[in-house]
Amino acid sequence: MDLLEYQAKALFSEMGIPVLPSQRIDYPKDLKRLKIPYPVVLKSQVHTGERSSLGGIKFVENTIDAVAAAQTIFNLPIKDEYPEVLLAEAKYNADQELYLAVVLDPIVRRPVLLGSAQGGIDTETAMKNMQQVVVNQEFSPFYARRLMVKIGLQGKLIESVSHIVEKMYQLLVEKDLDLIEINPLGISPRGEVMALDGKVSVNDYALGRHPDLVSLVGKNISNNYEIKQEQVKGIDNNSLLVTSNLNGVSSEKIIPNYRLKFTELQGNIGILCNGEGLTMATVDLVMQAQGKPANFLNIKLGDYLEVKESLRSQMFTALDLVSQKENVKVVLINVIGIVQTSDELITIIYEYFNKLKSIDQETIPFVLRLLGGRIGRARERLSGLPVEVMENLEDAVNKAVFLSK
Amino acid sequence: MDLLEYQAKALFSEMGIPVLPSQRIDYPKDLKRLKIPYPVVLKSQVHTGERSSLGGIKFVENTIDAVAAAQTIFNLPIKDEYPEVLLAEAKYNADQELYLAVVLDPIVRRPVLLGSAQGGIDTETAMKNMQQVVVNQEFSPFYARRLMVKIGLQGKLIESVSHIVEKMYQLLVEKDLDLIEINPLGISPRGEVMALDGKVSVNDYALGRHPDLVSLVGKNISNNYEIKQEQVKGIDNNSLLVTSNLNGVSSEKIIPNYRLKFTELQGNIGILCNGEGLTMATVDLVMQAQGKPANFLNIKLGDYLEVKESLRSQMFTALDLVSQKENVKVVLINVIGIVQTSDELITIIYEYFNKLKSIDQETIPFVLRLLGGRIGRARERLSGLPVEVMENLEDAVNKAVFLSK
Amino acid sequence: MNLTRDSKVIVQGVTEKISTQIALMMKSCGTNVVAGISPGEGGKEWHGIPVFSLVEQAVAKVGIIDTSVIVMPAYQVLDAALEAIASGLKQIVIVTEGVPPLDMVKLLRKAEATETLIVGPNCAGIIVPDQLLVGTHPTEFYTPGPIGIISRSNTLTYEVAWELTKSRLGQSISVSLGCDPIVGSSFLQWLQILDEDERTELIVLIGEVEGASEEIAASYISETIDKPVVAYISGTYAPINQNHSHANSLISARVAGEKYDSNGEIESKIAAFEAVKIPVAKRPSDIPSLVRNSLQKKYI
Amino acid sequence: MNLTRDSKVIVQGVTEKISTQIALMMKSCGTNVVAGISPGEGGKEWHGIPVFSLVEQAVAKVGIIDTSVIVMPAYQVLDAALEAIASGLKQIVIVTEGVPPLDMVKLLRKAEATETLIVGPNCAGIIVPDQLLVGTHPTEFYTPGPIGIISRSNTLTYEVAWELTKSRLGQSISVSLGCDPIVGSSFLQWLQILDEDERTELIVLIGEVEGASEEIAASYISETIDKPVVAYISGTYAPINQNHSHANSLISARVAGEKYDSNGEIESKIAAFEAVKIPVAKRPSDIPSLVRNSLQKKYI
Repeated sequence: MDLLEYQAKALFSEMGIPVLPSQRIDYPKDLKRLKIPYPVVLKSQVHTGERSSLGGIKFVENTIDAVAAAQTIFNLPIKDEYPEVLLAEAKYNADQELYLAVVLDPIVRRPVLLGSAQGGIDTETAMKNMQQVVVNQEFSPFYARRLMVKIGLQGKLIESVSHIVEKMYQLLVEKDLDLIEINPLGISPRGEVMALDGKVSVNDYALGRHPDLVSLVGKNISNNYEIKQEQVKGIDNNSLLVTSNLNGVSSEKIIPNYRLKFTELQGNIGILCNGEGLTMATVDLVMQAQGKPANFLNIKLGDYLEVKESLRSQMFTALDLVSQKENVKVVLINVIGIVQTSDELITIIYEYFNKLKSIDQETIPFVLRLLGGRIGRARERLSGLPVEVMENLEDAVNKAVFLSK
Repeated sequence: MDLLEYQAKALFSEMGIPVLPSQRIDYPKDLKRLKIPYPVVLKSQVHTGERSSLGGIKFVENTIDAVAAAQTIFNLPIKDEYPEVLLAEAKYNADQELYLAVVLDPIVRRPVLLGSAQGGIDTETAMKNMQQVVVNQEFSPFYARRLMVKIGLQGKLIESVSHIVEKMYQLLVEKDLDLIEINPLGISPRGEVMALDGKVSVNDYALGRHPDLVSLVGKNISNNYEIKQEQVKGIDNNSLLVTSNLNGVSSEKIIPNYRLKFTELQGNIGILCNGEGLTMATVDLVMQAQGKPANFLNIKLGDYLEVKESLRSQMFTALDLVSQKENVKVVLINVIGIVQTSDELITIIYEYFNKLKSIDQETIPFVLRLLGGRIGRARERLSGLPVEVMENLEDAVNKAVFLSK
Repeated sequence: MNLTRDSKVIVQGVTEKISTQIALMMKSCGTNVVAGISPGEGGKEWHGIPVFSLVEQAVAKVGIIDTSVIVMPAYQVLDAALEAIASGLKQIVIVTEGVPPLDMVKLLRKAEATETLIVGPNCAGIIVPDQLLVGTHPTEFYTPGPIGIISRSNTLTYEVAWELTKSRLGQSISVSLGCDPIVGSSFLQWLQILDEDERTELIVLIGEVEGASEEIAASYISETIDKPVVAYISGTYAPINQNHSHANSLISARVAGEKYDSNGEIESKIAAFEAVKIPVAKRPSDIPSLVRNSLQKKYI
Repeated sequence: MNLTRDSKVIVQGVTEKISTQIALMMKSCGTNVVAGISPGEGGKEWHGIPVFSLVEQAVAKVGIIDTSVIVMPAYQVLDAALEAIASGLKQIVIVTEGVPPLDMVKLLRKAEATETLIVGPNCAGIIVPDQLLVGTHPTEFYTPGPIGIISRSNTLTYEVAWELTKSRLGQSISVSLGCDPIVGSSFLQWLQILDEDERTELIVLIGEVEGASEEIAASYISETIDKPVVAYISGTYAPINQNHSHANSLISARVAGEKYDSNGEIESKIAAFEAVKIPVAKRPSDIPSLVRNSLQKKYI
């Protein structure tokens, strides 16, 4: 989960990474009580990094200009996202701007320190000059100093900037972050350092041991839930949806308790599978058969037995997500290898159709591909419902595509 | 530096180790505002562990008894130490009492987990049944579980008590402790655990990175300083003396900034050496020659160059400590291997005598044993003062013993 | 590596139900499950499998243990794995999903120092059909034979295994490396293991679009693997938009090397395999015929 | 172990003055000081010794480095030592006093894994008279010869070396293990090193009353050391009252084993040596005659 700039800076400040005096602005009128002296920078608090070129950052010299600028920014969506909050921050005169990051590298399976002497808005240049140090063994400050020497720092800057990297690393470890980025780190003519913009990605798996982060990002979660809730009819109100990715073509929802991964697209076939690879393979087959996925959802049904009480509500949520949108004409369910739970699953699908009937909801046809379950029993139990039960994957895909036309 | 029980428990509580509701009592009258329901335990806050058998712990049932008991305890020295504070604590009904400790073992050079199923006041039994687990590699909770199994715990207690040991270890690492001991850890009939008494030793070397501990024990430091200050005349008021060991025959003072180690005895020869081993060897020689040390002090003069500004005030403090007590008749200084600083040292001794003269302080004879310095220059510079300069160690010792008779 | 019927295996788990189910499933496949480890449950039995509170107690009882299958709650996996390593185990399969990545980093630093093989987390583990199951592969999709499978998926692995089994192409070893972002062993390690495995004649590699491990595997295969390889990558047709941070794209670009364009990941993956003449299946059902072709070429 | 004139040595330090003094003192003793390491001072020179910001830069310049002498502020010693280890150095001498013990624990876990020899902290290091100085032993008290010295003290070591030198008993190697509570190498390690050292004919062991390392050394000598040993323990006559916590006494008792009574530590130490027929000197000036006696016995 990505934090907003002002949330990231709150963590920086806690850890002793220097940040500028700043103030959170919820409404343009808050600027009348601004405690920071002008000139001031107003920054749209959205999740994308390119807000500068897209008009999300404005320098203002006085209250009148500030209020006007704030109104503009509040009404400017950046890659479809409207800011809920602005950050008003003091101006800083940097002599030099560095790029610094610590990120988990899934290939070397280690945190990696990244740095470039050319930081700032022009990320192309930063990327070209990027240097890296893999933190192979337990971190010690010399890893940071190695990066400093690689990016060409000299004299006292080696110690002062590597001290910032040490704190970034410490934050990464203490808060289980996937990424922490400072771009730019401003260096004043006197050699002082200042984190001017920052990005923090929290690891979702580890959230359970960081109640402080959950409360920090709590507002993000609930707001985004409301936004997305409107788009999906009939969702079980007990389920907590978290939208982790708001920009771009797709939007992915994670339901932490149930470990559902959901992606929405423009087609008319809802797709529900167990397993990431199987989901992608199924979407591939639908595309190859000229079908158009409306969405796809990966649900963890467990290679081993899940706690059964949660399975029902989890599946109901999942079925709501894949089927209850106007564009969806057919649902393709592809589950495999769940011998022990397949009877359970069949019952749940049966109950789901009954539930829809009981609230007079129109039903659409389902194709259920079942491998490793008791397929005969499924056909028997689901007879009379618009559910086609099949064992062969490609037959099931072709059937679903046919029904979607 | 050893913390008092109530300070140790403050750390326990911070770390989530359960402690009883308690209240710090500075004066007997504080008991009139007691917030803990009776019956209550009043505990003398002194540094020794045997206060229970020595009358430092009393159970009370009401305010009148409590005030009386508090007065008694405040006036009862435990091994020469009067409590400055009492701790009033709720009573706890323990089914079983365990002994738990984490301590740094200088031989295996690792923290060691210690535990006994027979904890409590009878330390003999606890010691006999003591089990240990060396934390060879980075700590992980399984080390604590190994201890639990060794001391014979079963069922849910394995997890709940090993959880306490995990937190003890975490505290040891976070606060750089030499020792953390919970004795007893009470186990209620329902299997709940409670740290009933605790001991924490902070490592002096690491205090510089734990400002929180310095402020926690700040009161101890200054109070003890005042107590001991009275016994030593003419001490430089700028020096901060810390008494780390208050009980028993000797008392050892540490001056953190200067790294002086001072021990007082009953004889009449003041001894000042550079180096722990050399100090002990010199004391040995004095004893062997039938001399009686009045004290001995180990001063770090540096095999390499010390910052010179500190050397003078450090040496003045050291000379005050070893010479300015009524029982001291002669001072034996044995320094070796400080070629670069020996001239400096000679000048300092010269100035020290001048300072004593200037305040009309009586002087006692010094024997200066110098190996690796410019001995001729020393003799020249110190001629006219009651300072005998010698190169041979045993000659110097014999001379000092002769002068002390 | 001990992946034989003799391999001594333990299951580390606290929730008795799931741990027991997995232990019994493994046992019924022929695996020599010597103990269950559950702190506080030492002395009990899981349907005939003795339970200990500590791994070292099991070792004291049965001698050197080869493999542990870990089914602990996610936040306790690191500790369980470190305990297994401290007790001398050299193979660990982590079934649990959702282990925090930095826990994995800690574990892998240790595992590399002690030369312990870690498979998972969030994996179905290893199956040697009719010989050994350490993990949760459903045995019914497998049959013994000469095809090795290495996969980043769980259920998709079963799909492929079933396609092979239906075409009478049995499997030597099938390993699911795990679906979590940071997993213990890589395509490279397992390509090497299967290359050395006498039973394996051909390797099927099942990849995904995300990440760069497939590109690395392709170049590794062309340089060091003698046996024929058939690849299948899921998600190559799916319309996914991957949102990378600068740092993340940079890392992908770096690991992919200069040969491949990290901006067009999907094409680059297939290109990487085609460049080194590894056949890439378009769908699971294509795999058996590609396997047969490759095997035939091998024996000409 | 490379304790010859060829051994490449660096000095890691930030306060230029002390680091430079030590580096120059070592150089003047014949030590091959190839670099000084001081972050931010890379490119400078310490009176002819090139300075680098990183250890790895020095390695890149001069090749494999044998030994680092660390003179950093106490809280930076751990990092400096880990940097040296990461750059492949196998011998580290820590001169600095006051390194927090838990930093030493971390360092020693690493050093044991990488087989790096750590001497110190708070030590005078190692001197091979007229050959090599890595540390701060004043050279004037030493002269080459067949006597090895292992000591827990610094200045007392010079005292003993001087007694030997005055008696025309030169020294092969003299090592001060360090006076801090947790030090990197033990009597045992150095007894073994000196037992294998060709130049050493007899070992003088200088101990202290505190702790239990002397008892352990005594039993180790009787079991594995072939060369004659003479011991001297300071503090055996001094009236000191050691206040131990229960946990600490327990640890002392444990390491001392059941043979010796931990409550009478002072007597137990001397008894431990006498029990295995190692002569114990009563004072430094007794050492030369005990050494001569032992050497004579050896050659009869």
